[in-house]
Amino acid sequence: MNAPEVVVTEYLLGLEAAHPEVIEFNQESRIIQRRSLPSQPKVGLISGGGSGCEPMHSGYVGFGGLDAACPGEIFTSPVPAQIMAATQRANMGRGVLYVIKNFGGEIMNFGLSAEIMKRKGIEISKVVVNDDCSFPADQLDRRRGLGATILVEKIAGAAAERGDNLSQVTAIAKKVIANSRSFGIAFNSCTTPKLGRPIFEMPEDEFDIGTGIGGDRGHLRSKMVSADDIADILIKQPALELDFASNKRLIVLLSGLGSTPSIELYTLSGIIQKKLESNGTLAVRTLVGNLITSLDSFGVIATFLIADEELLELYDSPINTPSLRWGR
Amino acid sequence: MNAPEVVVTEYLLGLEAAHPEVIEFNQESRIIQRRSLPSQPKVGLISGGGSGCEPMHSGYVGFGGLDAACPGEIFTSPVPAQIMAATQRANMGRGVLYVIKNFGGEIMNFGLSAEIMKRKGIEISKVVVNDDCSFPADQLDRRRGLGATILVEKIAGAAAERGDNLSQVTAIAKKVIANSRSFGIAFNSCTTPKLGRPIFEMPEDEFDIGTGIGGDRGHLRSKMVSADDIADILIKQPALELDFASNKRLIVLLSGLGSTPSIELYTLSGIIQKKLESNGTLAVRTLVGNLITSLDSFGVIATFLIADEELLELYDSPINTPSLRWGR
Amino acid sequence: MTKEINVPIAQDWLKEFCNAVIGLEDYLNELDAAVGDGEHGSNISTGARTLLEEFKSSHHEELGDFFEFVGMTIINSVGGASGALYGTFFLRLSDITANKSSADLAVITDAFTSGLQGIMELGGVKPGDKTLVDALEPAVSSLVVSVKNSDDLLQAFSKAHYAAEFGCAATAQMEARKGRGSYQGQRSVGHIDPGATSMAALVRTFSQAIATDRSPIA
Amino acid sequence: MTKEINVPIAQDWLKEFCNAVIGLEDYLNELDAAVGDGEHGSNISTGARTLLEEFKSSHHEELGDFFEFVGMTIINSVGGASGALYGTFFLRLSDITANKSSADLAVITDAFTSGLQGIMELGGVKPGDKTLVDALEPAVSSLVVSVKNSDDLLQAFSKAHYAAEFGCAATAQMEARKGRGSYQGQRSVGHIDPGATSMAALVRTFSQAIATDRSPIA
Ligand SMILES: Nc1ncnc2c1ncn2[C@@H]1O[C@H](COP(=O)(O)OP(=O)(O)O)[C@@H](O)[C@H]1O
Ligand SMILES: Nc1ncnc2c1ncn2[C@@H]1O[C@H](COP(=O)(O)OP(=O)(O)O)[C@@H](O)[C@H]1O
Ligand SMILES: [Mg+2]
Ligand SMILES: [Mg+2]
Ligand SMILES: [Mg+2]
Ligand SMILES: [Mg+2]
Repeated sequence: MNAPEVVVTEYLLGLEAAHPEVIEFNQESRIIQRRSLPSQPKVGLISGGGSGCEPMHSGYVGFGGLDAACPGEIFTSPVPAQIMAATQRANMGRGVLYVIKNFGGEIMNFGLSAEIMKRKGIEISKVVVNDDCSFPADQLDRRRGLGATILVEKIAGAAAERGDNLSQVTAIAKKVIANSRSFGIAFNSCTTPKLGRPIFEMPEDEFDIGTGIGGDRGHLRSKMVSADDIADILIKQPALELDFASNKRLIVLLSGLGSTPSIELYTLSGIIQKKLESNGTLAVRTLVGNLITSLDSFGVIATFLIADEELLELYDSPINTPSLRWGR
Repeated sequence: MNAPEVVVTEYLLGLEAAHPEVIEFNQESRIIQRRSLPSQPKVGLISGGGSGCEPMHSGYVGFGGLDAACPGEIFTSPVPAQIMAATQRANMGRGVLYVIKNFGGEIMNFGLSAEIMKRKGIEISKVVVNDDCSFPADQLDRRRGLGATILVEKIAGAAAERGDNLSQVTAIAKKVIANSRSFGIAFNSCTTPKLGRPIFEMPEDEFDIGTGIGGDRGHLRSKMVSADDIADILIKQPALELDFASNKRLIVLLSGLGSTPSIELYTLSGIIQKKLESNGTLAVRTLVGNLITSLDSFGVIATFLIADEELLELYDSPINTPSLRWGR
Repeated sequence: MTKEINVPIAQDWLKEFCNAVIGLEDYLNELDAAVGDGEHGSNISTGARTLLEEFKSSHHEELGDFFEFVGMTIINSVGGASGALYGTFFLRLSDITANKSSADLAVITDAFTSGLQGIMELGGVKPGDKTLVDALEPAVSSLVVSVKNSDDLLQAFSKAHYAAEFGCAATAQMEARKGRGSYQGQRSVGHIDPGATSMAALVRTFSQAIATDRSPIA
Repeated sequence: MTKEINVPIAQDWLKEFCNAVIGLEDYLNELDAAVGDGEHGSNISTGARTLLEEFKSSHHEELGDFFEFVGMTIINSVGGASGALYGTFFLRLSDITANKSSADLAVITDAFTSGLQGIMELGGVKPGDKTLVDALEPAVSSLVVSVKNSDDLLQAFSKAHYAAEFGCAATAQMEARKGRGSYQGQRSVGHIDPGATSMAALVRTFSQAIATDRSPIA
C-alpha cells in the first residue's frame, strides 16, 4: 500500500504507537527498544534481521523477551550501526547476548558489530540459530534460523530476566537451539515492495518443501497434497533428529508465513498434535499464529523443542511484548 | 487444504488441542466452552456465528471473555441446538447474555433459541452488535456487527467476571455498542472451501469500500489509493458518528481480514493514530492483528470505541482466551 | 386423483425436495456467490441430507407431528438465515395441521399462508425484498385463488408452481433489501435470489409428489 | 597516462560505480529474484545513494582514510550479506593504502588481493561458490599477472575488467553454495549471480575512472 522506501519506518512507527507501554522506536538508531530498562541490571538480549518477517523481531521486545531489535530493510539484515546502538542500549553492565539467525548477512553484520563492541569493553556472547532441518545435517551452513529463534528469545529472555549471568543465558540459548528443529512449506511466493510482484512463480497445484523466511523458496517442489500429508512432511525430519520416540514432551510452534488464515493454522496444528500423540509424544505447549513470516507468503513453519523442566519453566514465565504476552 | 465437510471440526479440534487449559471443544454439542467454570457463579456470556471469521468467536472464550461460543459452518450462523447447549453450559443461575451480530441468520437463530431457553426458565438477555457504519444511519438493518463484537465480548466479559448482574452486564454491552463504530475495506475476495474459488472477482487495481466479514463484498468499488487515503476512509464516518472532536479518548482496533500481513496492519494503524492525534484525539489503547476475519481475505476492519474510565478499566482487566490474553 | 395429503405423501414431497436441492447444491452456491456468501446450496443440502437420513427411522401418524419434526430438523441442521426461515415455515405447517392425519387443499392453503406469514415475521421481510418470500408469496396467492375456484389439488399446485417459478425469476430485477445480498445494494440487481430458487423447488416438488403419488388415498 | 590513483581518482571511481549500480537497481533485483530474495539492487543502490550524498561534503587527503570512510559508509548503509562484504573489501583497501596519498598498480593489486581475502574470510567462500568472489577473484588474478608483465594501469584494469565480466558470466553455470541462492541448490543453476554482477561493475568502473581521469597526476 505504501512506497517501498518508507515501508519499514511506517511499520515501526505503527508498532510503537500501538504498544507505547512496552516498546519505543528509537528513530535515530533505527532500533526498537524496551520502553524502560529493568530496575535490576540484567544480561541484555538483542536480535535483528531483515524486515518483512514480522513480528520477528520487534514484536518480541519487552519484559521477558528482547531488550532491543534491529530491523533491516525488507529481507536485508540490519547494519552494524543499528546493532551497535542496540548493544549499547541493552548493555546494563552484565553483557549482551546476540541472537543471530543463520543467514550470511546476519552472521557478518552481527559479527562485525561484536568485534567493535568488544573493543569498547562490552561483553558480547553470540548464538546462531539454525533449526531448519529441511537441509541434511551435513549441510549445516544451509540450515537457516527459523521458529526456534522465537523460543530462544522467549526462553533465554526469561533466564536473563530472572538474573542469570551472560554465560548462563548463553548456555540456555544454546540448549534451546540444540533441542529444536523446524521445517517449512509454502504454497506461493510473497510479493516484495521493491519488485512489486511475486519473487517467483508457483503453479496453483504445487507447493514448496523446505521453505524459509525472507522470501526464500523451498528446495523441493511437489504436487499439492492433503493437510494430513503436509503434517507428515513437517514432522518427519524433526522427529528423527530430536528423537521424539525417546523425548516425549515437546513445545510446538506453528507459524503462518504471513497470509495463512487462522482456521488453516489451527487445523494443521491439530493434525500435528494428533499425529504426535498417536506416537506417544505430547505437545505440552502449543503456540499457533503468525510468529515468523515472509511478507504475504501463504505457508507454515513448524518448530519443535524438546521440553525439559527447566525450559518449560522458563517458557511459562511471564512475558509482555507486542506479540507474545502472558503472566502479566 | 482439507475437505470442506470437515474444515470447521478440524479447526475446533486444533484450537482445543492448542489451548487445553483455557477451552474445550464439546463435540457432541459442537460448541467451544471454557474449560472450567468460575468458582463464583457469574452471568454467562455466549456468542456465535459463521465459521471462517476466526478467531471470532471461539478465540475469545475463556477467563474474562465468553463462556461458550457456537461456531456455525463456514459463513453460516449456528443452529439453535448449539446455541441452546451453549446457553445451558453458560448458565450459572445468574442468566445469560447473547452477543449477536446483526446478521439475519444470527438474529433468527439466537432469537429462536432465546424463546425456547426462556421457557425453560433461563434468564436471557440479548444485545445486537451493529457497529458497521459503512451504511448510512437510516439503513440500520444493514449495519453489520464487526469489530465492536470483540470489544463487547472483552468488556462485558470483564463486567460479568467482576460479578455484575445480567442487567448490568447487558447495560455495559449496550454502552459499548452505542459508543463504537467500524468501517472495513478489502482488496480481494476470500476463497471458500465449498466454492473452491473466490466468491467474486476484483481487478488488481481496485478495492472495495464497506466490506464486512463472512465473504461480504463492500458496497462501493474504487480505484486503488494510498495507505493514507485508506486511513481517511476508515476514520471518516466513525469520527462523525462518534464525534471524535468532543470524545478525545478512543480504543482502536485494527483487524486484518485473514491474509493481511502484520507489517501492513501496523503501518495502517500507525497512520490512523497519527491522523487521530493531529486532530487532538488519542488512541489510549490499540489492538492490531487478525481479530475478526473472512477466511483469506486481504483487507482490514477498523473499529473505534469512545473510552471512558469505566470501559477502559474493564478493557484493561485480565483476560485469558486463545486469542486475547493479558494480566494473567 | 389425490385430494388430500397424508404423512407418506408429505414425506414423498420432502424427499423429492431434498433430492432436488442436493442436485442443485453447486448451482445454488453459485447463485449465492453472486449476491451473498456462496453457501446457500450447501446449507440447504446439509439439511436435506439430514432429513433423508432421519426419514429412514422416523415415523409419524399425524401431519402436525411430521411437519414439526421436519421443521425442527431443518432448524437444527441448516443454520444461517435459511435454516431458521425454512424451519419456521414447517413449524407453521405443523400448527395448522396439528392432530390431522390428512389435509385437503383448503387446509394446505391455510398452512402455506401461515408458513408465509411466519417467514415474513421472522425475517422481517415483505414481497419485493428479493428473498425466498418472492417465490412463496405468489404461490400462496395462487393457492388462495385455487381454493376459491375449487381447483383440484394437482391443478392448484401446478399453478402455484408456475407462480413460484415466475416470482423467483422476477427476483433478478429486484434490489436485495434483506439478507447478505442487501449489503451490495444496487449491485445485487441482475441476479436471481438463491433462497427464492430453493423455495420454488419446494413448491415444484409438492406437485411432483402428488402427481406421482402411490399412497392408498390416491 | 595515469600511473597512480589518488583520492580524487578513487572518488571518481566510486562515483562511477555508484551511478552504475543505481542504474542497474532493477536489473540486479531481478537477478536476485531468480536466486535469492530480490533486493540486491536495492541494497547496493541504497549504499550508492548514501555514498554520493556523503561525497558532497567529505574530504580526505589519504587513500587509507578515504577507503575506510567508503567501507564504513557501505557497511552502515547497505546491510545484508553484500553490505558487510563490500564494506570489508574497502576496509582492506584502506589497510593497504594507509598513510598513502597515491597508489600505483602494485599497491592497488596488493590492496585488491587483500580485499578479496577479506571477503573470502568474512563470507567463508571460495571461488566457484557462485558469489561476488567469482567476479573479483579472476580480476585480482589478472592484476597479479599484469604486475608481473609490467602492464600500465589502464591495460591492467582493462584486462581485469574482462576477467571479472567473464567470471561473472561463468556464475550462471554454478550451483550456489553460499548466500540465499544456496537454499535453492540445483535450481540456482542457469542464473547469473547478482553480487558477481555488481562486483564486475566495480572493476569496470575502475578502468572507466582512470581512462577518463582529469586529475593533476595524470
Ligand atoms: N431476513 C430474511 N428474510 C427472508 N429471507 C431471507 C432473509 N435473509 C435471507 N433470506 C433468504 O435466505 C437466502 C440465503 O440463505 P443462506 O445463504 O442459506 O443464508 P445466509 O444468507 O445466512 O448465508 C437468501 O437468498 C434469501 O432468499
Ligand atoms: N557468504 C557470502 N560470501 C560471499 N558473497 C556472498 C555471500 N553471501 C552472499 N553473497 C553475495 O551477496 C549477493 C547477495 O547480496 P544481497 O542480495 O545484497 O544480500 P542478501 O543475500 O543478504 O539478500 C549474492 O549474489 C552473492 O554474490
Ligand atoms: Mg536479503
Ligand atoms: Mg451465510
Ligand atoms: Mg448464504
Ligand atoms: Mg538479496
